[in-house]
Amino acid sequence: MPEMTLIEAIRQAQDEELARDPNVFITGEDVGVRGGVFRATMGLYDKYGPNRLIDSPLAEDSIVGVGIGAALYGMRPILEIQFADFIHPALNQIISEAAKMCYRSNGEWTVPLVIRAPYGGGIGGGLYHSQSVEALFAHVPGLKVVIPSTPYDAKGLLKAAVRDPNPIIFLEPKKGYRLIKGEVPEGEYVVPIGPARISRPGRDLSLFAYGMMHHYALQAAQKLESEGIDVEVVDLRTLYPVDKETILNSVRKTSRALIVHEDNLTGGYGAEIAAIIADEAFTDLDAPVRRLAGPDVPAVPFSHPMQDWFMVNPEKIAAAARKLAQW
Amino acid sequence: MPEMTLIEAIRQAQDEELARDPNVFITGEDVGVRGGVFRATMGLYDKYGPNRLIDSPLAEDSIVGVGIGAALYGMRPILEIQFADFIHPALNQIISEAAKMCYRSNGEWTVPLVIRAPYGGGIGGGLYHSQSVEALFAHVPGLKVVIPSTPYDAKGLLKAAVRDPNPIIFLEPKKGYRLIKGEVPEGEYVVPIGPARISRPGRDLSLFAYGMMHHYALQAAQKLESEGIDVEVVDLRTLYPVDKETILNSVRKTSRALIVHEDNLTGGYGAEIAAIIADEAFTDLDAPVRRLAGPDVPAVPFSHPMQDWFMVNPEKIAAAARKLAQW
Amino acid sequence: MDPSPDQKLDMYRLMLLARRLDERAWVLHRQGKIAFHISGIGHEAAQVGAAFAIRRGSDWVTPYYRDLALMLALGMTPAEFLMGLMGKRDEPNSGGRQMPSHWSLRRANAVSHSAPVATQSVHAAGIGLAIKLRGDDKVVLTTIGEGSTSQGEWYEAVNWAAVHRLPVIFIVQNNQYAISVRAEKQMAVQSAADKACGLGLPGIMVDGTDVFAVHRAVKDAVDNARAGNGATVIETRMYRITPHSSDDDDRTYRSREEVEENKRRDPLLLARARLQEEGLLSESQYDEMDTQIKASIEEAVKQAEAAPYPAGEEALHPVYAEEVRHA
Amino acid sequence: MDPSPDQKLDMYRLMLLARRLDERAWVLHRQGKIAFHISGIGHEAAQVGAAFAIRRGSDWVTPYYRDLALMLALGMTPAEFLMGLMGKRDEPNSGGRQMPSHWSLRRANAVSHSAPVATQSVHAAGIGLAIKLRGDDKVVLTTIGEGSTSQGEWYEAVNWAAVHRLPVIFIVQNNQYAISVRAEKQMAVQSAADKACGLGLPGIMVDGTDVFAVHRAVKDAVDNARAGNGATVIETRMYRITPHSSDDDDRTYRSREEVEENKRRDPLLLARARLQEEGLLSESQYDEMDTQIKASIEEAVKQAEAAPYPAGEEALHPVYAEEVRHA
Ligand SMILES: Cc1ncc(C[n+]2csc(CCOP(=O)(O)OP(=O)(O)O)c2C)c(N)n1
Ligand SMILES: Cc1ncc(C[n+]2csc(CCOP(=O)(O)OP(=O)(O)O)c2C)c(N)n1
Ligand SMILES: [Mg+2]
Ligand SMILES: [Mg+2]
Repeated sequence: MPEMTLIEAIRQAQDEELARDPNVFITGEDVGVRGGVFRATMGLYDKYGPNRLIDSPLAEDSIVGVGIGAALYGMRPILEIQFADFIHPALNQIISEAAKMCYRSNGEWTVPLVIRAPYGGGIGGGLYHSQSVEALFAHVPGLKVVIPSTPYDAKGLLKAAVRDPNPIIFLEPKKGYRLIKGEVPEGEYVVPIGPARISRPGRDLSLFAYGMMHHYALQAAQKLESEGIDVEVVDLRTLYPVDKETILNSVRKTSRALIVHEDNLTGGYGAEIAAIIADEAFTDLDAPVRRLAGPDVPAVPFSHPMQDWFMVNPEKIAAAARKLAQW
Repeated sequence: MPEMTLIEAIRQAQDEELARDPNVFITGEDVGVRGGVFRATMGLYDKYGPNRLIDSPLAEDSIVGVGIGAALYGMRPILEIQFADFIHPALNQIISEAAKMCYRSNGEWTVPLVIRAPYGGGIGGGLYHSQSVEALFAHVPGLKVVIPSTPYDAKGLLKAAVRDPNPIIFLEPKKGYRLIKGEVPEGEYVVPIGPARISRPGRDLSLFAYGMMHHYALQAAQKLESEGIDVEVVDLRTLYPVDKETILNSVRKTSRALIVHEDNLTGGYGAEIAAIIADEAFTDLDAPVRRLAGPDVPAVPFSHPMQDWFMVNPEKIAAAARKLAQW
Repeated sequence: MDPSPDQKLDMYRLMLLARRLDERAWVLHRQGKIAFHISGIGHEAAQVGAAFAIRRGSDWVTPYYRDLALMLALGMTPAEFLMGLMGKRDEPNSGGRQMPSHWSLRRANAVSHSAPVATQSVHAAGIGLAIKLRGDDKVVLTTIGEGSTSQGEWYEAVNWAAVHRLPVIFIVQNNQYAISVRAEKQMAVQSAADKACGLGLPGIMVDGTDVFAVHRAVKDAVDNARAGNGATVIETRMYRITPHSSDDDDRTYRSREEVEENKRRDPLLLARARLQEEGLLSESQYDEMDTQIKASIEEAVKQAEAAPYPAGEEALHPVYAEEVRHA
Repeated sequence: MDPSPDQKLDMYRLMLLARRLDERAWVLHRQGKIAFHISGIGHEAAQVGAAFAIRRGSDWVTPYYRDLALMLALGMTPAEFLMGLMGKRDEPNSGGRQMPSHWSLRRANAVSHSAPVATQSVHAAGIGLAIKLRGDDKVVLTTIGEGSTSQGEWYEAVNWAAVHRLPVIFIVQNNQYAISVRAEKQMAVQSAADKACGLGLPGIMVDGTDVFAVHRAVKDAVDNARAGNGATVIETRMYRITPHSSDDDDRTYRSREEVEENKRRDPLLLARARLQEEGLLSESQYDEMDTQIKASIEEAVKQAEAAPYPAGEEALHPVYAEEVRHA
């Protein structure tokens, strides 16, 4: 199996879906000749032409709204938001429209579409090129929120997203675009949207993460192994709807839970996972449910010392897990 | 002390603040001659004129963005969003701009402003006139999120909000506008933004709520009293930043926690409260941390049987609290 | 091509049906049988004129809440409308989920819209894009109030249509008020049609009380769009004779004289006079038509009243689509 | 009134300073001493011409990221800019929080802006409203790229200014590209100035490579605004000579010939020729000026390099304002 980067897997998924279904098209800023500022659509304009790769005006709300209209007509749009930080102008179309269309029309109208957006910090992007936005969407019934952490999952989940009859928020950990490599089969396969994945079985503690933090979680787990702490790592992958079963089964086994994300702590996605565990696995718990997350400041600062201070990293994860394992 | 309704208290607070500070002005849709569709600014146009009560164009993003600009210049805008459901077009200005201005300028620029919006269901408003939106904001450092549940608090908190140097999201439980009555002192007082309020002390279980649900919580507590269950009710009032101390002290006393809101369960505000308790009051807990909330469907449906099915009410709260008390 | 005598009579019949149904809705409201009505009285000519300019059932429509006459012209039955007013289970717009007059009629290619104004304009642009990408022989017609053209979303929608020369007809029903706010507080141009020049497409202003003038103007725009020449903005000017909705009290912001004055340009009077002039509708033929319509409405009211409400639990679905229903 | 000979020399000196500083930034980037630069090369005339048309320090400015020359004209020092590039603690824009060229200079009434394009336009409208409400003798100037005028926020901002006749100058720096996307994919009009006619205010197009032409056009608009006649949209047309930013590779979307061709209309060449013609700047005077500027920049580089980074923990503040700093 060829090894490739996360961004290459994303490009390949889009390439294959464009080839498979003439209803699939891509729009967004600079997705055409430029091939996307992160090169997620590189080469596709030459291959599929200007009717399949459409450079949009610089207006995110209309990128999503136009995508919704096209989806209503029967197309399968993939919408690229250049940075997750710039998804906010589109929140009305996403939350008021895409998420509610099926429900409000009693199932008469549906909007199959994928909104791709690079998210996350640690890349010198400062306040507005580093944000994590998953919590905004993992509270909105009608949306599905997907965050792949490996090239294999990225390709398989993106292909599943394109074929899903619902609006999908597909967030890509951009720090991992070129950093994360892995084996990816040629051609056809999908990874189902929904199930989380136990990426490292363990008995002492459950570590829940996604995106770049999932890699850091694995690194932390490896470090703790040498200290005799056996950590189970769960890659949540689909954040919404939540895969409660996998989460609860893991905690029932380990009796300890640590949730990690780089987004701000308060009101972040981890709160929901902690709340589920505190309710439904209460009697299984041997220790408090812990969260390790970005601090409650607006976003990741630019200057390196401050960026480092903000970011969760393998050392911080290992420290939090160690403390919890010893609780 | 005169008794008045929630909406009258809100109008009085605005009246007094307009009189107190010439920098205060109000803009939004229909806030002028019409006095607001809920009458929150009734009579103020005649009293203060068109330079203090400005009918905005029908464009929420610009209502907030213009408010930010005016605040930067030194004004103290109160911005009315006609229904919380229509705040989504303004999320970019709220989340990207208002919330981050102080931080990103290292404190050089600040945006003192209040965004008022009626929220919540049970009033036959269907999907788009019933939404609860607090979870969107109670995750955004730089914002403060306030929800009053009594006329006294509404007046005192709104006056505090107008004087606060930060952007405040002030959500008003619209079902209670005329339903909720209470004593309100004439003239000057403020209720500080920050502290939650124990509205009914109890020993068996802590019930956390806000807005209309806080009233239902009190009703449920009263009902349970006759069954011998002594419920402590906490009106959270300021949702963000979270008043952890009051919450944790209450749980340390009662050992049981139930959080109630009418917004969707998953990713809702209750998750954060549950997560805080599951971490910091773990050893005090005698039972799982429970949440009672709206179901995970897009919003409150219009047709009465479906609306009733959606809404949390005193009976549902009493049932959930009873079950938890007996756990 | 001018409408045939039969078509003209058809157009008038629809206008009269819309008016009588609308009046009946107000009666139901006064009787306390429905909780909410938003009226299209005064808008009938603009809507019926536009409807007859497209290929109904083949072309697409993204309407707004005042479009009762338009929806009737697209084939919605009076009973369907009335069931919507009452929140009955089988009403076709939303199965009782949305407030009345939040239209959807799948069989007529009339797309579900929400309450947040101007979102439907962007969907129309997207449908137009899909029509163009597929090379279909269709156009899409979308309607909106003049106040709502203040939304950035409207601008973004029209801009997409102009840049990509999409087959979209943007109809602005300028009834001179957005709830209480007069058009001159929304825009500094005389007519919403003037906005087109800033976006690089034709803008046409037409008397919205003259059904045949509207028909001609929209027909030209439709022909243009179908021929591949792109979009048009059309302002149809009329007066909102009723309060904004049954929740509104328009005496707070406009005089009775002004309203009475404007009732003189009632589109139904104008059309009837024209048909009479042309010898198509005698006094007695009119009486017969009116009697028939009223009888059919009473029949429909009975039917709607007898129709079942949804069960509460039906509100649990459909949050997600199992499959896309359309191709 | 035309600028005096001294002013003309001043203008040219600032343009040259901006150019040399910008070139120096590219060198720092090639040396790996900074991670990111976004260039204003080619934009100097438009920015300096505009800056000299307002009362610098008294009037207000909401700038965008290409405005190096504008910020220098407002009094930012080269060392301050360079510290910003390096994320140093005492850089005035954000204390190292924001990426380089995300300006703020409180002492010059230049407001902090973010990355999401067009948000600053709305703030300008709000500042204009505040100026008008206070009756102050000030105007506000705001800048933006042509691609960013596709945002609905820009439209909403200009609409407020037009409806309320606010003292705002909306300058659009049309450099013909938005990253890779050419202006004709953003708008169907020839110039962003044409957009003004749809909004009911004057729109002026001026050669953005001619500093004195820009100065004249902006001066007229400023005089108008100060006289209470409201806002103006001004397009200054130029060419973006550099890649979008140091992260961009413009060879993927435009030919070297096109770029070379456009370098001929370098605003510095044009201005220097004019000054030479008018006998204000001889060859040797130019050399002396250039030498001086370069020396001062080297001095500033040393200063900036020696300046301290912020400590990581400084990133904890200031999320909330303790008090509003201004009146
Ligand atoms: C985004 C949004 N903001 C506010 C409202 C509340 N609202 C409903 S209708 C309306 C006025 C609309 O006026 P106009 O566009 O002129 O249409 P008309 O009702 O006159 O036909 C307002 C403010 C809304 N529905 N959506
Ligand atoms: C809301 C938003 N979307 C996308 C971006 C990413 N982005 C940064 S600059 C830019 C192009 C801007 O082009 P233009 O407005 O013409 O200004 P120029 O850079 O050419 O001066 C884009 C798409 C952004 N900063 N903000
Ligand atoms: Mg109107
Ligand atoms: Mg540009």
